[in-house]
Amino acid sequence: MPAPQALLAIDALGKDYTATVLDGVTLTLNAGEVLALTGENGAGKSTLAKILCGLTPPTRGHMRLAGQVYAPASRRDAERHGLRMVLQELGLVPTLTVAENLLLGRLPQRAGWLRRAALHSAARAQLDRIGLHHLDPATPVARLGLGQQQMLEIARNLQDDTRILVLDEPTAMLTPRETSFLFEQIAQLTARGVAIVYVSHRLEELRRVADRVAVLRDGRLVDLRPMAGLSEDELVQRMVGHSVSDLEYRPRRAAGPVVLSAEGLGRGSAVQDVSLQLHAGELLGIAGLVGSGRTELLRLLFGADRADRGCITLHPQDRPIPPPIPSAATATSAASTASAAHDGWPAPVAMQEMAPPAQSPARRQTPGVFSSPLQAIAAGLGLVTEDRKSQGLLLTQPIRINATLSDLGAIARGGWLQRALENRLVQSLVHRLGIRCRNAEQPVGQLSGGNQQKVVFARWLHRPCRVLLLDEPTRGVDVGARAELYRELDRMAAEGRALLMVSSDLRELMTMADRIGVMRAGRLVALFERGQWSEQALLAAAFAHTASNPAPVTR
Amino acid sequence: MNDPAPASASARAGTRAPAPLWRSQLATYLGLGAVLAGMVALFSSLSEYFWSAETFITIANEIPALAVMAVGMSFVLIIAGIDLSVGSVMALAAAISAAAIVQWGWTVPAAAALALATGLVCGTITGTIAVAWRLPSFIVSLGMLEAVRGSAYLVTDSRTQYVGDAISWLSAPFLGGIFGGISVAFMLALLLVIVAQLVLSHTVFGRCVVGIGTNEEAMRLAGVDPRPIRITVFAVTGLLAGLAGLMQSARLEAADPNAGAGIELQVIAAVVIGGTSLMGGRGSVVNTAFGVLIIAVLEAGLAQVGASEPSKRIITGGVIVAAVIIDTLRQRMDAANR
Amino acid sequence: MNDPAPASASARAGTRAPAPLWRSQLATYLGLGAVLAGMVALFSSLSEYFWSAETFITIANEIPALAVMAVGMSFVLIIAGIDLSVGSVMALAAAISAAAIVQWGWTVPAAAALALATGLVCGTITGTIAVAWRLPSFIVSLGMLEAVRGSAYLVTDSRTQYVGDAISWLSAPFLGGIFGGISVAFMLALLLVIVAQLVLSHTVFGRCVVGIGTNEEAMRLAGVDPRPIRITVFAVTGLLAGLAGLMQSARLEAADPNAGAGIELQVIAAVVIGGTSLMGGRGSVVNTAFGVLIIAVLEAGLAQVGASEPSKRIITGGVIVAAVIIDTLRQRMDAANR
Amino acid sequence: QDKPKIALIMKSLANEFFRTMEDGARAHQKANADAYTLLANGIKNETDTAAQIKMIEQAVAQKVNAIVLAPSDSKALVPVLKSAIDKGIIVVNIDNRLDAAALKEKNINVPFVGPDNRLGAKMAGEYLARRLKAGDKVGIIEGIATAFNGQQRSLGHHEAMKAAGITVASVQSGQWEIEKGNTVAAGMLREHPDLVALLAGNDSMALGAVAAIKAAGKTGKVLVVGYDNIGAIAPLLADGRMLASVEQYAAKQAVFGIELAQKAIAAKTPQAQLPAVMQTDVVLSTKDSR
Ligand SMILES: Nc1ncnc2c1ncn2[C@@H]1O[C@H](COP(=O)(O)OP(=O)(O)OP(=O)(O)O)[C@@H](O)[C@H]1O
Ligand SMILES: Nc1ncnc2c1ncn2[C@@H]1O[C@H](COP(=O)(O)OP(=O)(O)OP(=O)(O)O)[C@@H](O)[C@H]1O
Ligand SMILES: [Mg+2]
Ligand SMILES: [Mg+2]
Repeated sequence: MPAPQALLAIDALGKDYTATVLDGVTLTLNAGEVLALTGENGAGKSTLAKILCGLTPPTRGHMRLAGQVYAPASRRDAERHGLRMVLQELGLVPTLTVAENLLLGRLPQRAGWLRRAALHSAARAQLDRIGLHHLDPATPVARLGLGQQQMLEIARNLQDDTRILVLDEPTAMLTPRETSFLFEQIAQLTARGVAIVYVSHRLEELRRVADRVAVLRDGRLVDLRPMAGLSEDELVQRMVGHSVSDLEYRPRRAAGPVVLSAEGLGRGSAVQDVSLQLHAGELLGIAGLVGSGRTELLRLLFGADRADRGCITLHPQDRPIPPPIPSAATATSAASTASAAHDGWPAPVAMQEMAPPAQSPARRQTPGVFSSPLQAIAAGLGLVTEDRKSQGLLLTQPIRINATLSDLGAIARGGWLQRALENRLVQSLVHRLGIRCRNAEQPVGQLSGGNQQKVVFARWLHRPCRVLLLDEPTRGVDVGARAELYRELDRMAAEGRALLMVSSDLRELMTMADRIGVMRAGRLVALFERGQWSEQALLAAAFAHTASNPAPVTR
Repeated sequence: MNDPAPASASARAGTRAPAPLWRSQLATYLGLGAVLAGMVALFSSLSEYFWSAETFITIANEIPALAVMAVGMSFVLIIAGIDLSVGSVMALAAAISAAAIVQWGWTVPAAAALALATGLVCGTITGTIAVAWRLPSFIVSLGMLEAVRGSAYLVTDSRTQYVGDAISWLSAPFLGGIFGGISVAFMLALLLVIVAQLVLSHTVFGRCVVGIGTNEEAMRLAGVDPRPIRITVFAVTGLLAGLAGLMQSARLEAADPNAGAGIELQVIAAVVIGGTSLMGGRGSVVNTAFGVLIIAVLEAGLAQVGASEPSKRIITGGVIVAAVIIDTLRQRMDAANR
Repeated sequence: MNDPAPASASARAGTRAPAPLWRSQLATYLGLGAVLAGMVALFSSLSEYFWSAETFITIANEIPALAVMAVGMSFVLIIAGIDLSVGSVMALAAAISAAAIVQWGWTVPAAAALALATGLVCGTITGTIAVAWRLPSFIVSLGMLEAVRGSAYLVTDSRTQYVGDAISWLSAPFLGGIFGGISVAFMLALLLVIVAQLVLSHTVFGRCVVGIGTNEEAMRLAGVDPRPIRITVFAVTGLLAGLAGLMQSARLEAADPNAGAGIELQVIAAVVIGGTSLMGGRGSVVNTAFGVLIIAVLEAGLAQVGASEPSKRIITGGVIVAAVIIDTLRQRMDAANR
Repeated sequence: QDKPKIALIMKSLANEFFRTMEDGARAHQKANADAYTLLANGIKNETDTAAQIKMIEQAVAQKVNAIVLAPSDSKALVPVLKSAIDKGIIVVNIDNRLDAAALKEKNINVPFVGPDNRLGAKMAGEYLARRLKAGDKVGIIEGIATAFNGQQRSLGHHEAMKAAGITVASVQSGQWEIEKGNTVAAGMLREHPDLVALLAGNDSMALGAVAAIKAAGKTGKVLVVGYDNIGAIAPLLADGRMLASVEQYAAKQAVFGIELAQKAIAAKTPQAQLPAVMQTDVVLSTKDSR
């Protein structure tokens, strides 16, 4: 069992913010092992990781590194001791280049002057390690997709002097290809004797990499045992306190009429000639590699970016969408938004005609696409954004304000906000999704990552939209809460909404989707029906270089 | 499907009830209130007549123009913009209404409406240009500062226009003086502060302003078009600057085309002292009013004490910074205790 | 699984090879260059003598002070700060050096060093207060604006100090006039612009400035302490304002304690016209120099044409906004073509 | 019985002219320390009328016996003075004369103690004209166009030039500032290469003009006159880079005003019976007069 000399020994570590978020955590970490750290959202995983790497001091307890007392004063200090961390939230500087970001804090210099050649070759080497051969080190980070940014964040911390590497949900945004690059690196590191702390909600990954697993619940270490022989069910049981069955076999949902269809949608080279149809009551999944244009596609459908070409058509529907949270919404939303949705559409119309007449005729508008999210929302669409930090949340504002953002009409009368109504609505959302917080007035920025994601989701839960676009909706969400989100999605589908979900987690797609489309290099290259797919086939479609794959099957 | 386990649900969901809203609200006024009280105490000890109803009434009647502009500026800063043109707009509105009364023989209500309309138009132009080309409002309003000032010179032929007491009812005692000599303008400014605070914290519009100031892209994706809201904020600020111009000429009985030169920094200072962030997304109109009071009391006190010009400047600079430091420290203490 | 497909890889990383760096750099100057050329052409057609070496040399000799302060301000804005005190610091530095030469009989180099030191100290104070209490630099520098101006009055007893030609070598023709009458000060400013641009884009310090302006938290987490960098930026800006003060008194042979009142807005305008964002993280010193040129040519041209004060103001306002619009449109076109 | 309290409210104390005025007043108060107490105040910049009104209101709130005022605006200050007078406070106007029509409309009498700016400027202009010949071209750099004394000085300059048959080629505002004066002067010199003289509304702008002349390489070829006779121009007058300035005895103006107020308080003269005007001296200051 564990070597006599543990690399890192943690003793009775505790952390209080206003509440206690970590208490009495005692564990050891051995050289060359991968310790998985798991637990529900807000269990304290990131907090523990941050303490290890000097980002925040513990309130109680102490640590020993190779026998020496270890109390890092800063991240810098921790890095000097060889502890590095990939943060859950991206910490890149978008205005700097890839190379500069990779070597931030230790840029090669001579008397203060940057040595660009050295910088780029060092960056090149680091990028190569993690499979980003094609990325130009001089590209500004602002131009990269989130997944690539996540890869950068990892690359940045793959250093030779590392003794312990903490990875806080590194794969939340990654697809299998990137994930396998990462795992290769992990294998190399552990072979060198580096210890890895691996935080993740993807249980199948833990099985692949971890030697031991530690489970946190409510800030306490509830379990610590070897991974070998542990079944997923047992793990979930320990994390959540009860078992969650999200792996059940599900039959294909009965697809209703077409709600929305897109024809030849495209923008630049990021998205090319995408045609798809969304049916009421079913969930269409989109798989693809990082940077394959999935996010771009959703943004085009939603009018967040303007499509260069193509056309979106909305079809009428007889069955009205009921307001999802009757307790709060019935009283109010009738006046404003709900009514629009209840009336339904008169006939299949191209977006052009759907556009409110107020649109100035002078503005050039590609026929048949949404020119702004406002239009899309008015037409009954919703989007759960991928990058919650920059596009989803008002980080400094309370949960209350964030959760009600997309349907202010529902909590206002004559332009005046009804505080009581809002509080009730928010309370019900917080309960329904199990958002772990002090109270609804807590700024979202203080929540754990998974809970932030739930707030973004909550926003679309109470709005009666017909088509919900979801971009990595379960990013960083724990199994228990994931099951709750899935339950909500099921309910939405049952209500007759059309759902379009992008996810990098193939298992999730295979569980939830009725059809799965695969994108590659901006094109929708394949479309599988439930029952026709296999993990193998999906991956093959995502990776293939040639167009010899099955042509898109559009019904 | 099945119920979430009750235990885990309660553990996850909000546990503690939030402190009553009014209490946390009140607490935010403590820091600035203390600064203000300290200043009043100091000046009262330095100058024989400072602690008198007359002094306070005088101060009260001096602040409406500044207060009204600061209300508008609060919204502008919260939406992460800035408006440097308020001083010029104020002068132009005063000048145009004076010209309307004196030269063109308009009735007073018509001239007053014209002043407000002038402000509204100026603000709308600033907002529209900034929004249409997505330019920083700093530079657009700087351009407006120059152009509008030029227009004010043009309208008045660079001469102060004597208006007389046509609109002096604005600066006359409120309700014939039942509140001492407190003027109508002061009451109007007070009303505006209250209404603006309510709009900011209790309307959809206010919520959108805060949201856009915090993260415009997130608001856009949540289905709020930021453009009309931005324009409205600038338009209203222009309107309020126009009102300030009216108040000013009611008090001076004259419209000076140089009026309000450089006042934009004072207005912004008042708002920032009140804790509104220049980066947007955070602010309170009531706190802005405190900021206005601090600036006004400081100015009045220094004048009564008869401080020399250099010491006036040095003290003013010091107090501005000190006020913000004290308020910041208090806020941090407050945040730590929550 | 291991080899990334060449086709998909190139699609992902942006298909086209990026244009050579120098070309895209040069392209960013196009918009402002066009505005500048347009202005020169216009004034040349309006005024017989505008298109002459004399005019350009005069303009060149008028801009060093503004340019030097704008260089510092570029860094301040890129780091997402603002410094309103540059005008006051310039006046104080000029006043102190004048007093040193005239009243205390110091040698010229000693007095010049004193002026620079004064600027450095003022900037350091601003930066340190802002950093220590995490206050918005807007309000700290506004406080400094007042306090430093007061000190300038104190030092000069509110009187203009006659300096004479003690330091006029700064404004004398460079190398005895081999570049026509281009002054030493201009050459110094030019050198500074080049060095500052290199520092911004080619040193670790410059990259940290950009990074802190974009995402301070990320820099902190990457192990860069933003505080000394912030303070340095303000300190250097103070130093440069001190240098501007020296240049000014060399040219005017007098130190006026009221000098540079309101110049901060002009300096910021120059920087923003040059495309630097007030929100931080983006900017270029060379573009700032274009902004300075635009402002200087405009002022000189209007003075030469003999425009009336109102029309001067209106035109100035219009040109500032138009320049930024043109530059923005050009940038967007550029971004769309990439 | 307390000593009477007199408030002296000036324009910008950052302006040398008013600093001198303040010094004169303070010296006078020191010499008569048991006769009255003095409260001297100035505004931040010369055009901040609103601030000056606040100072008057503060003075009234402090129950001063008299106010001696150098108004920043000749019309806008009248209403607030009327309310001060109604409270029994003696008001004396110095430096910049209040608008007669506005005073009449408010039906008050405010004695003016001060110089005739127009006369002073005319004197400087006439002195300059003697070195020029008819048909020569000159430029005028005015102060802030809205300021009454600025307007008066410009008028004086124009009058003198017209009388001598000299052409005024350009009139621009230098905003009372050295730097703006410099820019404007430089522009005029380029546009009118045959300019032989510049008439500045104050000495700061004259200093800027001298620097512009030097920069254009025309030292000695273009004459400059200023106004106010501030200390900094003494060397320029001495070596001929400036031809003349106008001395209007800033220190004395305040003192005369204060003395008038003192007398009125002592004799309990009602405001309405105070003399309307007390003209103070304006004297040309040249190389020889120093
Ligand atoms: N700065 C802070 N101030 C107050 N509370 C905080 C702060 N940071 C974290 N918390 C709280 O501490 C708890 C633990 O958060 P932590 O980020 O460690 O959770 P986690 O286990 O990483 O969750 P997730 O899986 O969602 O990332 C949460 O309830 C969170 O709200
Ligand atoms: N603003 C931009 N400028 C240039 N290229 C961009 C921009 N935004 C995205 N791209 C590129 O467009 C392609 C599609 O990106 P997108 O974000 O849609 O992919 P994705 O499949 O959602 O991947 P990710 O997981 O990274 O979000 C990528 O190659 C990305 O680098
Ligand atoms: Mg976490
Ligand atoms: Mg994506």
